[in-house]
Amino acid sequence: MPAATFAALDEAVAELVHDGATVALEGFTHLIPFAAGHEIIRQGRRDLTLVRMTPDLIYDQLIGAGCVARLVFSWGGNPGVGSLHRFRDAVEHHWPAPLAIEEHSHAGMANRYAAGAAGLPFAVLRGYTGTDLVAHTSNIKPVTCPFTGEVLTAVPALRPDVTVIHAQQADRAGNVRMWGITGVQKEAVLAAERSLVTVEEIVPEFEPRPGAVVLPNWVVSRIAVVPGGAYPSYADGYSVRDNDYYLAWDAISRQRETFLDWLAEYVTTVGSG
Amino acid sequence: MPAATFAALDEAVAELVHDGATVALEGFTHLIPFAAGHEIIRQGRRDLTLVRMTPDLIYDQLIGAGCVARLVFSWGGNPGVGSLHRFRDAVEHHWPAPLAIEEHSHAGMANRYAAGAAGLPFAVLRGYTGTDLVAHTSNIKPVTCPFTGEVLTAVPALRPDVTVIHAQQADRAGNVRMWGITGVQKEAVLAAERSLVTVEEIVPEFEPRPGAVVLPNWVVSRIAVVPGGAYPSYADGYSVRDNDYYLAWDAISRQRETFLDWLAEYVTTVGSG
Amino acid sequence: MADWTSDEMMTIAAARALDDGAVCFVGIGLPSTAANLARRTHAPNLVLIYESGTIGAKPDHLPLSIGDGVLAATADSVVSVPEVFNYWLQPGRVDVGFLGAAQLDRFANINTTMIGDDYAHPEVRLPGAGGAPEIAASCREVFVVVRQSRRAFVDRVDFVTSVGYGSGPGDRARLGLRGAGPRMVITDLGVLEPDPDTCELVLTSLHPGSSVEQAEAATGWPLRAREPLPTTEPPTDHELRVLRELTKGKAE
Amino acid sequence: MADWTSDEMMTIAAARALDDGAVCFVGIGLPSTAANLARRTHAPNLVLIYESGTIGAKPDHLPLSIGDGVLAATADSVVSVPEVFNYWLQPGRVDVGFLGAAQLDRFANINTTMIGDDYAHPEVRLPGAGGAPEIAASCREVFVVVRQSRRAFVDRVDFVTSVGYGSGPGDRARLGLRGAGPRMVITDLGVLEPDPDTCELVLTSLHPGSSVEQAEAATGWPLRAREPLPTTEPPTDHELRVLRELTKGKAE
Repeated sequence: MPAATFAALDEAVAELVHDGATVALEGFTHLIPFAAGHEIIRQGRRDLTLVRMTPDLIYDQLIGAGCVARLVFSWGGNPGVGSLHRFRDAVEHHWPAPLAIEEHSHAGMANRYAAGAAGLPFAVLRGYTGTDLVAHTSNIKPVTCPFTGEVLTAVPALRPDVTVIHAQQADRAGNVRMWGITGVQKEAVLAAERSLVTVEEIVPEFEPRPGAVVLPNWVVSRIAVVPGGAYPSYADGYSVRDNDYYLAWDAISRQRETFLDWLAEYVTTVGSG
Repeated sequence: MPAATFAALDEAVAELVHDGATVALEGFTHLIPFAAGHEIIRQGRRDLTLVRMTPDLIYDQLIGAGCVARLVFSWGGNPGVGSLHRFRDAVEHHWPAPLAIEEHSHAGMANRYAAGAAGLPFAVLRGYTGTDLVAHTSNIKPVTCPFTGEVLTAVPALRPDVTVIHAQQADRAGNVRMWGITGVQKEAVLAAERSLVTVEEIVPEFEPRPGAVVLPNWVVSRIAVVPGGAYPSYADGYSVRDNDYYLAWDAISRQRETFLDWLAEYVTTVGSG
Repeated sequence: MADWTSDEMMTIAAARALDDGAVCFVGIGLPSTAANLARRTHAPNLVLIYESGTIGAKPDHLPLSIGDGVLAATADSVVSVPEVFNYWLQPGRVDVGFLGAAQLDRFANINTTMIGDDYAHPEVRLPGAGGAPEIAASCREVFVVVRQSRRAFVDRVDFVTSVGYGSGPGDRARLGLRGAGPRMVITDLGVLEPDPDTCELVLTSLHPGSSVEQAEAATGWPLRAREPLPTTEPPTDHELRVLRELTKGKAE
Repeated sequence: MADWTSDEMMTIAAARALDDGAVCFVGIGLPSTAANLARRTHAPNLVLIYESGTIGAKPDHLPLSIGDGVLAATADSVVSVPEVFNYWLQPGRVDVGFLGAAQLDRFANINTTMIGDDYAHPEVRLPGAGGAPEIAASCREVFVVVRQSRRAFVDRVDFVTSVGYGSGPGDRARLGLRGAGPRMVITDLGVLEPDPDTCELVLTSLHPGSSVEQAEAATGWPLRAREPLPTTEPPTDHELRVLRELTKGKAE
């Protein structure tokens, strides 16, 4: 297997993220790859299918910036704060473009990634039963246990063209390490055709660390060193979550004008560093 | 949920392991609960269905001692050495009693435990296809993906009456911690009705430790402190594998007489200490 | 009345519903506040599981999100998100699922998806399901904490995100849902519980300072009340002090 | 001949088959010895995965079992057994599966289950499947290392534990097996490879000191040999020295 190579963020995004692609930027509150998301906005990508359990501010920004045609998700709020206004504006008023949505439960999304990582076409769970979620997508179906006859729920594997995550560290060989809440990132990387990992830093070797998850270099495509690349999310051991940013986002994103001002000031006119 | 309680090994085995029960003693080369297995022999349990990926010496001993009516397994050898002679004698010559077997692949067994841990009646995998394993059990069946029509393999969940494992540490509250190769033990405990964990020691609190798996006290039934309880297997951080014992077992177990002598000298007449 | 708010009463009543030693799958917001209050008052051995994969989290301050660092740092175990749903929630080993709601109906079905009659053109787009459908399905019992209002308490939810009692008795069994469903809905006015025969939510306790008329006015179906209707014990000084320490500088 | 044994030649030939940088799922015994030899000679970046869940293990001595402590201590990552099979082996991301065999047939099917015609009454009960069926199914290609003898090399295995080419061309595709199957069988006498048209194992290299007649006598089907038949390069001093260091005090 070819091993991961290092690249600048803008080069890696240009290489891996194409118009119309299915892209998953994962990170469950912790380690959200904001810098990579902003680079996707800067490069003007369009018609993306974005996949993510919790769209969070990062997808609110990508949606508002007009990059997204379709969203596959399970919880689209501003955690602890309220609505994602750009997401709502797109769903409710089709601004800046109509947004097709496919929504699931967390359990369903997690299992869809896990099936992708496991090379299976579908996953089985006890889920969705009796909910109205089932009526709005063909991606939730019944499946019968061949031993007991019990009917359970099946969801198809997720296989993103590219998964993007942020991790704390890479070593020089391109192995990647993260710790703390690591969510569904291992599955999202293993399920994808290709992957981009932004990291806080390159270390000579990984010191022993409790709770660490290592992705060997042969399952990662590109690594870009982007210190603070998860901001305003956080990287345990490097930074803390900027809860004030999440609170402030409510006002910034509520109106299209203030959002566009923010976009111009903090994303579009900024270099990729 | 009731939290784990501490007990002496003989009391815990007497309470949890009954004649005719389905029992899984797990531990993948590392952390094999030999002391608990020997206690089951001493208590004269009969007609057990034993479940284990790699029967190893521990099940060779239980089989030779006449505790076992049925074995569910995936690899029954002496690792790096050769045959399990007591297992072979039971299968080939029905000594000391006929042994019914149900055999799987490692992938199948691991998925069966995982399904049990997940509360699902079955697991899906790419496995067994084209092999003669399929013809010898009704516990391998096809299942069709409801999205792609692809046919995959289903195996039913394992749900042992009791799972027994050995771990390095418990804290005073009865949380259990193991590290190193932890195999399928988490799944085996979570899949079982009840569980017994033997541990090297009780510690006031868990110091940070890379690669550790913690089982909270509310998923464990009983804990018995048995230093060296994995011997001749090992407990990383406490002991090393006694490879000479595994080599010597080949000669001890080859003849019924030498096995019975060993049993009398090293198991039956020994207290559970 | 005493110097506490109806929101404080709600959170304290919700906290009291949690038994010491119970294992609780906690949604963020009101449920998390109540669960953390319980752990600091009468239920020090309450086990908190957050869907970020933190099992046995013991935060020393209220997390703003379910993925705050303090949850991982204080947890007995941090597992992946697939694992927390598959091995820990799904098998039914969690005692209590603790949820919020945007809309709730007389059969305790929960809507957190959208308001309106057309899914494709919602009047209000809500965040969506998150972990709630499977929490509501799989936990041994479910508590819901939600402010009571005519907007939130409707005869029939616009969208069933998480199933309570469906259309009434027998529906959970027919659907194969293994948990008992919502046993208690704690609001800023009182407590509602399902009628054992009809599964309809009935007012079973009124917080001090609230009236049945207030509760009726804040409910979109003809609300029945248990008779005699007990009054919730007011917050103790200790409960209030701990709650206020916990929420210092927090929205809720 | 030179001072090396046919077993040493076998292990060295097997090691040479592994490309540097390949990801290799390693069975215990002969395959593990060969894979570790490769990592210490021409393939320092060979990635070794053992079914105990150790990914990227770099043992400084030969493990006796697949669960030896040295594998976990030197691995890039230690994962659970379900994970190593589901996330790492099953999706087809492993380049080479490296297996042993008790019986092997002309279509490279592998038997590690039992010898005899009646499963219920085996003449010899072997250990069983272990990880082999899915290793043989899912790796991009499979190498088998096994001593050649009339007992081991049979026309048709008594029990198909792991599928090679089934009954011949097209069988793997019909079964939905995604890896290419056994590309090379390395023995103490030479190397066999499947004929691209018939899938039958054909002698494609003879180790120095062995003869075609010997190979034929040790094979339970009419063995065909490639013409002209190359001779395996003999072990270099370096290969021999490293192998002997590695196996010092070990059975194989």
